[in-house]
Amino acid sequence: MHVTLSVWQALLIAIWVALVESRILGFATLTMRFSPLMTGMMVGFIMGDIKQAMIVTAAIQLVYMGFVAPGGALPAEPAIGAAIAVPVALLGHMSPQGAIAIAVPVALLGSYLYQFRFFLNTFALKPMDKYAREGNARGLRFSIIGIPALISFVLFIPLIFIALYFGAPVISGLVSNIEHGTIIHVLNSVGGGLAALGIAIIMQVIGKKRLLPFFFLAYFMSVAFAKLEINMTIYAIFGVIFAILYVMLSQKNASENS
Amino acid sequence: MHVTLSVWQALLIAIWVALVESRILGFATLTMRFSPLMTGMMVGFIMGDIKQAMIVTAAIQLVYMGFVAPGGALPAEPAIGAAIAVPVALLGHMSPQGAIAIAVPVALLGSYLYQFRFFLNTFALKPMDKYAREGNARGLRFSIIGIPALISFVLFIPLIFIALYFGAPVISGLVSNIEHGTIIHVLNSVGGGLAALGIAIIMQVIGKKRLLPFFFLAYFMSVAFAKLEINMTIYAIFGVIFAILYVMLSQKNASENS
Amino acid sequence: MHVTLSVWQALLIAIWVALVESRILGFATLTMRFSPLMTGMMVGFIMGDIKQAMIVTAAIQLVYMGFVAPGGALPAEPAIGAAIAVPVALLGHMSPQGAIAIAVPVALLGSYLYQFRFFLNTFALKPMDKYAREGNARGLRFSIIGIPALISFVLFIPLIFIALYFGAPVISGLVSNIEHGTIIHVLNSVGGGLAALGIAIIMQVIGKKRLLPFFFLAYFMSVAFAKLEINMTIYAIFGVIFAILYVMLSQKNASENS
Amino acid sequence: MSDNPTVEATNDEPQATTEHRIPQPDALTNKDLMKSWFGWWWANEVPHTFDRMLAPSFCFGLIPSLQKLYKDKDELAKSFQRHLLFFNTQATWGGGTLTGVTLSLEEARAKALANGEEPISEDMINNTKVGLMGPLAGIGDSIDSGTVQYIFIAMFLPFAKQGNFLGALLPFLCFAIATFTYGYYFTKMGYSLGRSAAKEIMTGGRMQGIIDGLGILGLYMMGILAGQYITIRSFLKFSISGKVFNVNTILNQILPGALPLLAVILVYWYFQRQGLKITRALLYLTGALIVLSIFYII
Amino acid sequence: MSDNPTVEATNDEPQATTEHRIPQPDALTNKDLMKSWFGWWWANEVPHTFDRMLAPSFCFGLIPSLQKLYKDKDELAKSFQRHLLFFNTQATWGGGTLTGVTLSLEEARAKALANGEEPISEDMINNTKVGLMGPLAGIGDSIDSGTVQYIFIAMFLPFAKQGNFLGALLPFLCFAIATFTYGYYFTKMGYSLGRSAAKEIMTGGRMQGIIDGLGILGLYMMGILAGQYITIRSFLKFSISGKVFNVNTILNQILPGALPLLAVILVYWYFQRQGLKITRALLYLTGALIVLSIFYII
Amino acid sequence: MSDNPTVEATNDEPQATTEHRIPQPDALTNKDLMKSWFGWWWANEVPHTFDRMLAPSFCFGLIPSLQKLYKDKDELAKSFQRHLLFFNTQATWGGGTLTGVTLSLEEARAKALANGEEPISEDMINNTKVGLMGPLAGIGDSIDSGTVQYIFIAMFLPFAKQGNFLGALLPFLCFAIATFTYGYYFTKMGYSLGRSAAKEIMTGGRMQGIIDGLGILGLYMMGILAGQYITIRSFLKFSISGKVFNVNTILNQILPGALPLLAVILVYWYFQRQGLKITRALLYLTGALIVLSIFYII
Ligand SMILES: OC[C@H]1O[C@H](O)[C@@H](O)[C@@H](O)[C@@H]1O
Ligand SMILES: OC[C@H]1O[C@H](O)[C@@H](O)[C@@H](O)[C@@H]1O
Ligand SMILES: OC[C@H]1O[C@H](O)[C@@H](O)[C@@H](O)[C@@H]1O
Repeated sequence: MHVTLSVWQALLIAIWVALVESRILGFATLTMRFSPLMTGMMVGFIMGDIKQAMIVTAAIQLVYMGFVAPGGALPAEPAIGAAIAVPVALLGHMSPQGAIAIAVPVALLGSYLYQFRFFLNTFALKPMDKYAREGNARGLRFSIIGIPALISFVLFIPLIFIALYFGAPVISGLVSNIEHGTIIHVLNSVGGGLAALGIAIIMQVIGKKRLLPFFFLAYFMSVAFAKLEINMTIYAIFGVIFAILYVMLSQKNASENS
Repeated sequence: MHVTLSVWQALLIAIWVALVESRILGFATLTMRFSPLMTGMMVGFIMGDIKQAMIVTAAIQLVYMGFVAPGGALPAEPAIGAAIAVPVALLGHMSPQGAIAIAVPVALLGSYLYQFRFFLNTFALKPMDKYAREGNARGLRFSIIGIPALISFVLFIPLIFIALYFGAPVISGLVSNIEHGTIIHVLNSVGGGLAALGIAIIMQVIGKKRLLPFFFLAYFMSVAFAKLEINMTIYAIFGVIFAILYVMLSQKNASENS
Repeated sequence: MHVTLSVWQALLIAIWVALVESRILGFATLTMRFSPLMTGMMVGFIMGDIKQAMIVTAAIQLVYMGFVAPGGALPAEPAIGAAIAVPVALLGHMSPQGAIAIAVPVALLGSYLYQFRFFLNTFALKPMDKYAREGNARGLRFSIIGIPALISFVLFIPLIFIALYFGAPVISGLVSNIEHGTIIHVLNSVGGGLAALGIAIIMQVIGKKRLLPFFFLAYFMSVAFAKLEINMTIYAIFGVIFAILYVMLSQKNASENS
Repeated sequence: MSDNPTVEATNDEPQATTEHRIPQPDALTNKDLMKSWFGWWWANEVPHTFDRMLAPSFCFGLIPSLQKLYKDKDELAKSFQRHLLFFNTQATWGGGTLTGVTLSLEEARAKALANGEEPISEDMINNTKVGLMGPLAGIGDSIDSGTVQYIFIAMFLPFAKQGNFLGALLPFLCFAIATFTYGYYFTKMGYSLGRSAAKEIMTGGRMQGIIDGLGILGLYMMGILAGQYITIRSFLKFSISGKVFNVNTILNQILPGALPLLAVILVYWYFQRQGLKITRALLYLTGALIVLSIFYII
Repeated sequence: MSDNPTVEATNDEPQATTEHRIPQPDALTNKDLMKSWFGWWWANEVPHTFDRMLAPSFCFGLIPSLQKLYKDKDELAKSFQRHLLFFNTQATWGGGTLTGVTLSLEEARAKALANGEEPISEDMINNTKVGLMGPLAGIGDSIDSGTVQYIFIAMFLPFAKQGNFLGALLPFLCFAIATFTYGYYFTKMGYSLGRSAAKEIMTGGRMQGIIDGLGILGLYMMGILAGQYITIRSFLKFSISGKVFNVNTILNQILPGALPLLAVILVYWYFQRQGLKITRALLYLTGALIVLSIFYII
Repeated sequence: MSDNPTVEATNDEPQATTEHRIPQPDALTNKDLMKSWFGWWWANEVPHTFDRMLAPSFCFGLIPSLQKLYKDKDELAKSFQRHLLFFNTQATWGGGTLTGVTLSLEEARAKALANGEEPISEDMINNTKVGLMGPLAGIGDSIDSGTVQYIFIAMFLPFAKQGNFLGALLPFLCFAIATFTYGYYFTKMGYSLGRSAAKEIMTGGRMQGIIDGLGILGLYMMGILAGQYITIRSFLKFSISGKVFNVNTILNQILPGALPLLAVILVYWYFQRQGLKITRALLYLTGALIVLSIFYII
């Protein structure tokens, strides 16, 4: 695998990743970030082989169906996975399965990069408090959008560029090192467990300890009825019904006529 | 299939159908109307081959297991289906499957005939208001039972007689025309969808919008648990329990000791 | 099968059974009584073939997984079954399946013996009322522990000894008589139905007719969801949730914030 | 054809009634209850109309009993009229029970009128009937038509398969006898319940709870029936650059059971807006189903 | 044999007690709680009788603690007597908790008596015990006997299959140690809960809610157990002109699980009518089961 | 880094504000709502931080509208500051709705201030926001990210498999357009609901019921998500005299789903004890997961 990307190709892909991971394109970036598809398409476009890129990406997508990120904790960054794995696969004429083997660990590593962006934001956004105190809308706007966008670009572009330009052999090595054995097991476990954090955050933010029985009800419904593969929307409808009935019954006017 | 029924045979069957569809034999006619069995038996008796008639009818019955008619809307009239299909099958030495192919479309058409009876009743029963105003019990009785019975006889006897006496070839033609293709698809769709009307009528008549969550609860229980094939009686028992709990909780004396 | 146990072996096993069935070793005897395992081990120890005894007992255990005795009504006494069946099996070099065939009817008979112990206790414990009236702790203690223990020993030791010492042929005869046919069917039916007694006792003791809907809810949940094989702990958790929600809603302060 | 039957009773309790002497009513006996139950049972769906539904047969059943209660021609005529207003329920659970309940209320009214006391109002009688008819229809349809009937048929179907006429006769007889018997039992039960209900009504007791409970059960049973009997699925397919999309599959991914539910909701919502215009709803619904299915949308 | 144990306590709080000086009780220590828990644990089902069930062993456990609380012979005797009245519950969840709760109430009563204050009545102590024993029995039986025990057995059964005696010893030891330990924990918890419960009882607080909640859970668990452990099915078959009818199949079409439920309801209904006559119910039920099964009806 | 963001608002309603004349606010138009919705939509997760979460982007969206409401520099600054306090919710269901609700409350406040009336307090605005953000996050995450997104992806995935770029573009476009559209709809709905909510809040009406209901739904959806997305299982095995025990199998016998639940409960319990210290929880949880999985305990 000695074929590599051109500087421009690597740079363009790196910029794309920065656009997605900085979330600068608005809420619509959510699905760009949660799904490898758009990134795969861009890579195909940049490398001139959309067809093969899409086929590889579709295989990667299957691994990431159904991820959610309550409270911010997405257990992997599929877009980053695709940004690295699809070029490597195209250059090395790898099978979609081989591409998955690269995308999964890279996406896991990527999720720690995203967390690091959070971390940097936490410090760098402090100026906004000053502008707010002064009623300075212009400054406020800049510190809310400008600063974190800059951080993301500085963080993602060089890293992704290096990974892509010098990277194919390095990545292949890295990947084959961790593919089996403990590292991948650890990464998987961390990914599978971190969802607990986001869920607990929302529970804490909802803040009504009194209503926790409904959390447990839902949890054990989903465990007990697992074999029935009940659709999420139906579960949500049951939730709405329970909420309505509870509120009706807990208010005095419950027995009023309507 | 040039063998036909005698005048008397056709007439007797037509009268039987009118008795059933006029509902003049009381609530017991419900099952005569919902199920082809009694009609099949009568046809067998009139045509002198009970055994074969029963075998054919049993096959037809399987198509109509579990029909209900909340608010009056039965999606097919199995009795009418059997009244036509069983004679045709007996005369033509058809298989039970062939008989079903005739019974199903005829029963669908029959349901529009039954609706038409409704329609005529709606106008023809007006005199009862006059008798009621006068406190005239005799006139009231006549207009409630006599008029609609007459209407049914005038409606069903000639139609069924003609269909049977002149009909075997006609019906066969008709049936083979609609058996495949759009007409039967349309009739099936209408039949499958009309149940919504009766259910909505009862919901409207119950009239407590406040309690609608229980409708949705039941609906999605029956969807989510479809694979478990839960018995209707068990569903009903759950309904009773929910109703009792709701009423207990919505009344102030809920926490009283008993 | 003319080989028999020695006097000492038979006596030791009989004493063990009396210890277990008198419950004199505290609440821990519950599992000794509900499960044949400890008895099987003791028999193996006494007869010098622990290995084979354990293998036979493990097979017997499978018959008795999941028995409970609400209100005292255990439908069979596995310990008694094992005390007789394991020696017979060891002496006769029977297969585990053969041992089960002996254990099951013996255990059924044993459950009537246990009931008889109850019966005797009911009369024999009367003195305790006198001691209580006198505030005599010593006498009270003796009549509560000493009398029933004595009764159990007098009841179980001779019976089990005789059964074991003279019994192998007798028991084999007895068992092959009842193994098939009506007697075993009757014993099974009684065993399967007596659980109703204990459950009804607890229901009566709980005494809140008003809350019976929850009994029916649970009963029909367990019937309707039988195919899902839902774990008992999960059922219990649902019960806790229902109880909490009911109490929250039935108390006026339900809509308070927390 | 009047397509919009009003359910409200005439509310004018004429003060005149207490002035001219109204004769004492005869007490209702078990025989009267049987007569009324049989009348309703017999006429049941014979006079089915779109605007009154089963009111005529309900009235038909009551006639002999009302004649014993209201010797006064005016009151008799009024009682006939009020029981010709829109009424629909299932035959045994609904009609049996309500025949009993109604007669007990009518009896209380008749006695009060004769004694010059404050009678149970026509409104009260109507509200009770109307409040209970829906829930009991829901319950009765699922049990009688939906369960009892098909259990008997299933039990004896093997006879029919062997060509034995018992396979037709036995389910018919069992169903006829069973429903007639417990229908009459419901009538008597309704009658004695009605007596206490009458008091409850006066004192504003737990009547509301009972109606609520029955309403829940009725709506709940409608939900179960809707889930099991309405069969609407989409046959629509479309393709984007060569790929075929099956709308029904997509709908099932979003919300299984969406189409049947939609149908019920639309009709229900129509009734909420326009009142209980059954004929029109029937026509519109049939029309919509035909058009949609002609184009294989459903 | 007295077949009808009355649960009611003697309600006569003698006024005399406050006149002759009653000595101060010793305070109960953790050691006393352990002694009482161990006493109950040990005697547990040894003195099982039909009319008192487990009351004797409950009393047995309390003896040393009651001796510390009631130095007055009369009060001691009365306390013995009241704890010999009908009592039945499961050993750890029920007996542990209630040993603790009862001792805290008795201690409060003993102190009040010594100080000449209004004591917690015997009735109150009894009602608390009787209110909680049923629910906790339901919960405890399903968890201890029904779950914990069989989990340990299932875990180690492979040993037994290989002929290793650990397959018998380990489940026994694990169960013995686990239940003894958490039973003692429940005792201590019950004791400290009882102290606040005593106050709640006096002020009429949330005690009712707790008893209700436990009652729901107990009844609910009985429902689950009934559904999973009662195995009654019909073996009845009959044939009409050659066709064989299997009653059990028909019953399952009407209502799956009908027979086991019927059995529970009949016994429960018997108790409702006749009081908690366990022996008779046992005899009748066994008799009925024998007769029905001899004829292969079940 | 401040790890403990306080959610409480500054409660000091300065009396001075009513003294110096405060200019009348401009009325908010649909265009303003669109601007604020777009602002929030655009900035959404760009300035995500651990201590404020999405507060900066929420504030960002409000800026133009707040400028129209508060011509007074002081009030404007205060309004900026209060909307930079900890805030986290899902973009459309939560953020859309709350943008609308908040603007309607701010408008009411601005008007009252200008008219010298008693204004809606800062606390009230904050409590409403904080009370609703959690439940709506739970609902929105399950619907938007968890359902809508993957339905579009599943629908068009076959394209991608065939190498057609529409398989990427179409799900992106559909999702972007759909969520933008209904998010704006929620904004408008929230704005008009907020107007009545403002009155409800003043009169202490059903607001509590709504928040309770949303809280139930939010917690319930979290339960469903926890059951479906957290995948922790034990890989621990141990053997006693040759027999291998698989801990995960044993755990599943005791309580299926115990481990994922345990993880949530531990983190939740940490927040209950220590406050919402997300970074620390993240570090501890990751650390624990790494250590446990290195030793193949999980
Ligand atoms: O859970 C609410 C919210 O939390 C974080 O802010 C992000 O993960 C969002 O994507 C999510 O909607
Ligand atoms: O649904 C109540 C009632 O509605 C109509 O009157 C008929 O369909 C009856 O068979 C049915 O019982
Ligand atoms: O059901 C409560 C209790 O009842 C009886 O006393 C015995 O069967 C115990 O084992 C059981 O725990």
